[in-house]
Amino acid sequence: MTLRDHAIRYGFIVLLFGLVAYFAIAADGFVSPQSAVFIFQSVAITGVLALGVTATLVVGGFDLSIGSVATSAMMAAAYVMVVLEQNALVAVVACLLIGAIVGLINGWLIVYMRVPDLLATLGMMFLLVGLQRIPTEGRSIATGMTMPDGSVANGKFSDAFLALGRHRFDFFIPNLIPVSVVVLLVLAVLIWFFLEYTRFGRMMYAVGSNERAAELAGAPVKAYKIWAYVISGVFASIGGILLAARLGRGDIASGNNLLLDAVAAALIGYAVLGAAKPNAFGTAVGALFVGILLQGLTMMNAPYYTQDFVKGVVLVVALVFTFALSGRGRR
Amino acid sequence: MTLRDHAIRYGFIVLLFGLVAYFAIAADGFVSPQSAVFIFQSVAITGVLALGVTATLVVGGFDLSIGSVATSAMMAAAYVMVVLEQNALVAVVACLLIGAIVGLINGWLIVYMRVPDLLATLGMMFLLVGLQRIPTEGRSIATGMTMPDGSVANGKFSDAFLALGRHRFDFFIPNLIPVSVVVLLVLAVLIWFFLEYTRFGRMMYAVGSNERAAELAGAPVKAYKIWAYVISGVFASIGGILLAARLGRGDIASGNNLLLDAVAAALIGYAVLGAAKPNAFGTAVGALFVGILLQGLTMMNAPYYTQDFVKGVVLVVALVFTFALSGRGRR
Amino acid sequence: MVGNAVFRAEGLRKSFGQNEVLGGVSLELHAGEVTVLMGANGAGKSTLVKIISGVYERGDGTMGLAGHAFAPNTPAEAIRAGVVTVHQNINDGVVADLDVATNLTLDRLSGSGAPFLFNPARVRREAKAVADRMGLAIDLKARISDLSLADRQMVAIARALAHQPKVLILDEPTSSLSSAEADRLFALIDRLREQGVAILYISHRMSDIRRLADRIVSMRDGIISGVFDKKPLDYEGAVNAMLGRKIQLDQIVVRDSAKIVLKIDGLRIAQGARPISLTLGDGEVVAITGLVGVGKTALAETLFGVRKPLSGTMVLNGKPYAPESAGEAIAAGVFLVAKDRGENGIVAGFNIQENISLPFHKRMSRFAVLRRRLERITARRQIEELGIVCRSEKDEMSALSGGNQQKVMVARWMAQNAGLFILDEPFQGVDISARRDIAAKLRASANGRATLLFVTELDEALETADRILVMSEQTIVGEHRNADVDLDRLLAEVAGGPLHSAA
Amino acid sequence: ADKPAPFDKPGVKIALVRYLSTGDFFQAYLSGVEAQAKALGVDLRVLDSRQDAALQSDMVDQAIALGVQGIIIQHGLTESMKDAAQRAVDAGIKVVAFDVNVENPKIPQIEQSDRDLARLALEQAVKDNGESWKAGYVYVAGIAPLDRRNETWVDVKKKYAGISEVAMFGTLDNPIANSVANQARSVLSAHPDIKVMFAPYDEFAKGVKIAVDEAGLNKGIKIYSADISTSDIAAMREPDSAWAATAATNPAVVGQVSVRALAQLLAGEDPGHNVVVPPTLITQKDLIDKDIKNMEDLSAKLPQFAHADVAMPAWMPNPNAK
Ligand SMILES: Nc1ncnc2c1ncn2[C@@H]1O[C@H](COP(=O)(O)OP(=O)(O)OP(=O)(O)O)[C@@H](O)[C@H]1O
Ligand SMILES: Nc1ncnc2c1ncn2[C@@H]1O[C@H](COP(=O)(O)OP(=O)(O)OP(=O)(O)O)[C@@H](O)[C@H]1O
Ligand SMILES: [Mg+2]
Ligand SMILES: [Mg+2]
Repeated sequence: MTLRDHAIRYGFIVLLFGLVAYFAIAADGFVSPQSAVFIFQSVAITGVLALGVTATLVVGGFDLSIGSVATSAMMAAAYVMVVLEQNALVAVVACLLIGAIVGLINGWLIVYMRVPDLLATLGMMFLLVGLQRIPTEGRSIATGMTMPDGSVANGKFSDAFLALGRHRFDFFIPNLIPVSVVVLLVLAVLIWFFLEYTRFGRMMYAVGSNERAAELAGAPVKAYKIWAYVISGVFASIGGILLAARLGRGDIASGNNLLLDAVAAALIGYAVLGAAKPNAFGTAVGALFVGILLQGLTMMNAPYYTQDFVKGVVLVVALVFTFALSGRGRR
Repeated sequence: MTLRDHAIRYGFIVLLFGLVAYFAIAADGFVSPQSAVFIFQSVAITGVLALGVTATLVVGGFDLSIGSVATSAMMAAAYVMVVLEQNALVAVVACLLIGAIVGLINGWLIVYMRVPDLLATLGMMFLLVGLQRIPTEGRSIATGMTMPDGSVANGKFSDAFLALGRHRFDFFIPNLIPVSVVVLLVLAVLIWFFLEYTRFGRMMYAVGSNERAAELAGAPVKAYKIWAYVISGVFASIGGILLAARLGRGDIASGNNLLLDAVAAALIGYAVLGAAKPNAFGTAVGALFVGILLQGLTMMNAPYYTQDFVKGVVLVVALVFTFALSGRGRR
Repeated sequence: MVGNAVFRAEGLRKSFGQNEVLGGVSLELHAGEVTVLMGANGAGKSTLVKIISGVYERGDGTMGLAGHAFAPNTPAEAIRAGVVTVHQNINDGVVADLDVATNLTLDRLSGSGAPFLFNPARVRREAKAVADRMGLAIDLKARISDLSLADRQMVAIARALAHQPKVLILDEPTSSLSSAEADRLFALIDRLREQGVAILYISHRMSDIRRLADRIVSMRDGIISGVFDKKPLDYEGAVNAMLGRKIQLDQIVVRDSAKIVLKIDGLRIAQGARPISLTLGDGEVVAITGLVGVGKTALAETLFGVRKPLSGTMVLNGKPYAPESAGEAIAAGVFLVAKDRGENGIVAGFNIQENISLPFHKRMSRFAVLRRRLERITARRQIEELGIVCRSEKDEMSALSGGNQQKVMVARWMAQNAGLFILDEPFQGVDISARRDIAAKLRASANGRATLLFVTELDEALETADRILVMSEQTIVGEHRNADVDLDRLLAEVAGGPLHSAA
Repeated sequence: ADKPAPFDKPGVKIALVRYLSTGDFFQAYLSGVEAQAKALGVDLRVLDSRQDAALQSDMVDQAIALGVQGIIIQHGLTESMKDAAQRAVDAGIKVVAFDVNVENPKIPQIEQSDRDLARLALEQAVKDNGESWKAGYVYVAGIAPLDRRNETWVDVKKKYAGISEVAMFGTLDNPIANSVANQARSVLSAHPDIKVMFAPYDEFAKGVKIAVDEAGLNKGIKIYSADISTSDIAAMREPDSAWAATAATNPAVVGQVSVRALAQLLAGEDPGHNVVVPPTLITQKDLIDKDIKNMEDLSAKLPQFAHADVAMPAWMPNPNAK
């Protein structure tokens, strides 16, 4: 490998470590187990969404509906527990079902109805943003809320459900690692293994690169594509569950930035290890990268708008570095 | 042409007229010249943005930065007039320059640095959202505002500039047609003519369909792609000018909703006249369609979330109709 | 022979819209036999193949495999039933973003019996076995997108042959292979034939057909127009049946040229290659032949300005010529029909007319506004001129047969007069009569320009050119006037280079 | 020098943990916090969760880890902040909360009383227009301060049978004023008989005003709202402006009060459980008569707006004192 190859492969990782080193020196309290956990926790929900959208990127698609799936799942969880007064299990199952169904519908629209992916999932996004607010007429869902018909909803978030957002596992230090971080790590490993080391994952890459060739080689291309959207939907709904568990209510104003942040993480993933294609490991690193950046800037008292600015600049610079050097796409 | 062909070609237009007919009956005051003009006015800004993004779609790209370019232009216009106390012309020129420069940078990143389009423009979006807030440290810009250094900005929006948002031309009825509608119509006709009838437009479609073939046919492919992003940036900045003129201040906003609505309009355009590809006429109709839908629903007192829902449902249904019937991609 | 038909089709029909492409085709394939399917461009061969392999739905008719009804709904079903196909379009056969090993085992990844886990080491092992059978020497870790067309073709073929198919269908498998690679393929086909596989082989190359055919089926306009299975096979009869007329074999009259159009001096196109010097004359048709990968495309692209020479000068019509881009080359009157039409030529979103006018927008517009009437007239003229089979100039390119798509590419560049006309593998997938037609057109219109042809098939050079140059190791190693050619010397020059350079 | 411990020595660290930050209100609030912190000589850290409620509760833990002595929680959700606030209290940190009820007796609640804001604006509307009119109402459910302002609107409608709400609309699509203007235009063409627009959030009011101007109805309609900013003042002062009155607290003052309440806690004093910053009614007439052009003028000419004598013990430095 030449120097350039090394730069492409490890440039991003070096940048990441450089960032950590810089913040470690410049920002008090940046280096500590708690701070590390905090970074993971701050990106857990977007990270889970980003991993899901990676699956659709792999088959050459895109899913703009993930943010709204997550918020719909959050509202559904709250509705099931607070209004319908059901337990945590029912709430979780309801959320996962929503994710799977939305994914199926997205996949069906794209595969069988041949609606372009951006379009189908954009429509789905608008639809869900509206739909999730209809049962409560736009109100947030919390114990004791007044329903549109004037009755009062008396159910509450079950403790088991809230534990998903609040329980912390001991890990050397007591009460260190929150459930959401464990969920993120497990899902990241799962989807990474699935995409890289199972034949289904490989086939999904084949579908994404050349659908027709994959089909002629005997792959059930349609099924693969639909599966990708189902994965994306289910992951988004898991993100929604975590969100609901952390908030303890169905809040209509939360989750606005999930889509863009998740997409950013997945796209940054292209640059990791010079992959230049969607990949789960990259996505996870991408999410982490954004988390570290924002945490470091916060600790340095940078105002919110400079955080956006720096995020944009670093993203652009990192990617120019990777793509310009790698020369993918040039012949 | 078979019945099916007709359905594909005119289905969307029929849907549009059906919608108009329905609202004409169901909503008081929907049918009037003023109401028609108003619908145009309400979609003027997103429409202009959508026309710009259509240019990038034609060359096979995408521009996620348009929303933030528009709000940056709005902030810049306000800054130039209120803080720097310049006149309307300077403000307009500054905005157009910003649009052109952002477009150039986007194009350069995508063409020469080979950063994937979604990624480059997403980074640019974050960057601009932050950047536009730095000069005023996150404050909106209005006459009399206190600057970060404690001084008071005493410039004001010039009347000429405000006229861009407020002046109305006579058209049969006095004071009927606002400047923004004229701008929308002129730009729509311009870009439509450019894409459909000039050799540059035709070559842009060729670049979008097979870049290599276009290159071997002698086209300066890189220049075409960069131009597309410049068009998109400049159109977005025109949208920002109209926005500033309408609001009369520089408002802190991310422009995310502008982005989504513009993209929706451009994508709906695929379905118009069965084009199944980006096209300026379709984009304009798509923007109008969303405007009519929202105007009608608001007049019928539908809350905002049902509007999102209906927008999503209609979008999905219309597109399923077009794409499923057209059989593109099936053999 | 009727008794042991492994595959049988009865009355197959297929229409695209109003256009009936197959009008009741009946076909039998026998175990241990190579059936060659011949037919002019657009006769419906590929369509038939796609029905058999489950890509298209059939309009009417029945099929049977080994005595059972056979009606695959998807390619996967056909493969599972034992009908394996290599399709005409090479890029439909390989996945460009994946490596060679994965491509060689792609079908196993989606098979039902395949292990759940993807073990790169095992996949590479399996891929090596597949490659070895075929005698394929490609780096298994290379990405397909870094391979030449020929190597991609070989990967797709190797994968298909690795199955133990009952029926193997090869749709123009040699269209971008060199003769050495083709020979390897033929040896394998022989082996499969011995193992009792029924093979359907489609080609426009008579040399392939002579080498392989046990039986020839001719097709014309969507129906079977002749079946030839009596030894010795009646090749001429088969060709006549497919064309519906006799083909005339005019011997070409070699011309010499007095006026120099292009003069190349000391041009080096690759590191370590010897410089190239040559001249091309007005009215002359020159063919450059050589093995795959010897630098023919590189030279063509250098002349056309999309690739920079390492050194050397060119003079075009007395003026120094050093194009920086294709645009400059075109402006100077140098046109190139690039090879691999799917990747380098066809704009899929455009119809025939728009594809033809593509390089000449500037000349076909007034104040930047395209003159559509002129476009249409030009397209109609070219369709007429080259005998492109289509409904109208508004047809989508995807609705044309492969050979007709190729003709559109040639028609595009013949729409205007060139000073130097370069054609890189222009006969790829073009049927025998169309090939003669195109060659004749090229020769007939040759005055006023220099014509330079890059072909791997020696026959094509012999049929078309006044002069034949041989290329090896990125340089010109021999020159022959196309009258009483010393074939032995020529072949020796062709083989002079390495037998097969990587990629 | 005569400040009580711990403010007699430099080095007191406090944190502001924010939920919302984008917009003039929040920027002005922050500047108030900063000004008061500076006057007190304390070290302020700003943790900004950018409307991510989960992140905000983590940020409280982060502030604890940073070793601050006091925390101001600015906005957020009760459900996500309650536990976090309790953890801070358990860690011996003094906490005050602004505009989010953390349901904790140890934590003073700073409020700008949304109900009072709405009440002041609506009382003015009744005074100007009588007890019987058709109203358009701008509201988006699910946003806590708007929900509280809505309660007052519901009460007022009950109290005055003559007030009828013919249209309710609203959206938070940004730029909000632009989107609301589009909706308001539609509403005005469907209900040309509307006399009063109640838009209890200045972005809403701004949008309604644009629509009213565009429809040329500015002489027949009056807009009542809540909140104020420099550009709102300009909009209200325009000739024939439909924007009649707004009720507002000065966000900078609220920010100052938040810090002062926290400082009192740290000094061992009790600011009381509910620290309410009283709103001020600002009418178009006031602005024109007193020639008020921006927020500075407003502070100068309406002293109750410039400074609230809330949480103001004698030792407390006044950041407004020049
Ligand atoms: N998707 C399609 N839609 C419409 N017409 C089609 C389509 N595919 C093929 N055709 C038409 O069917 C006819 C037969 O095409 P086919 O590809 O089977 O020819 P072929 O015999 O394989 O020719 P070649 O030797 O050039 O490959 C052609 O006239 C072509 O125009
Ligand atoms: N994408 C590529 N990456 C690396 N090497 C390449 C690539 N394309 C071509 N080459 C190398 O460049 C040399 C010239 O290739 P070129 O395609 O010009 O050969 P050719 O003689 O034109 O072959 P053909 O007969 O297929 O047209 C070959 O040695 C080949 O290995
Ligand atoms: Mg064919
Ligand atoms: Mg080659």
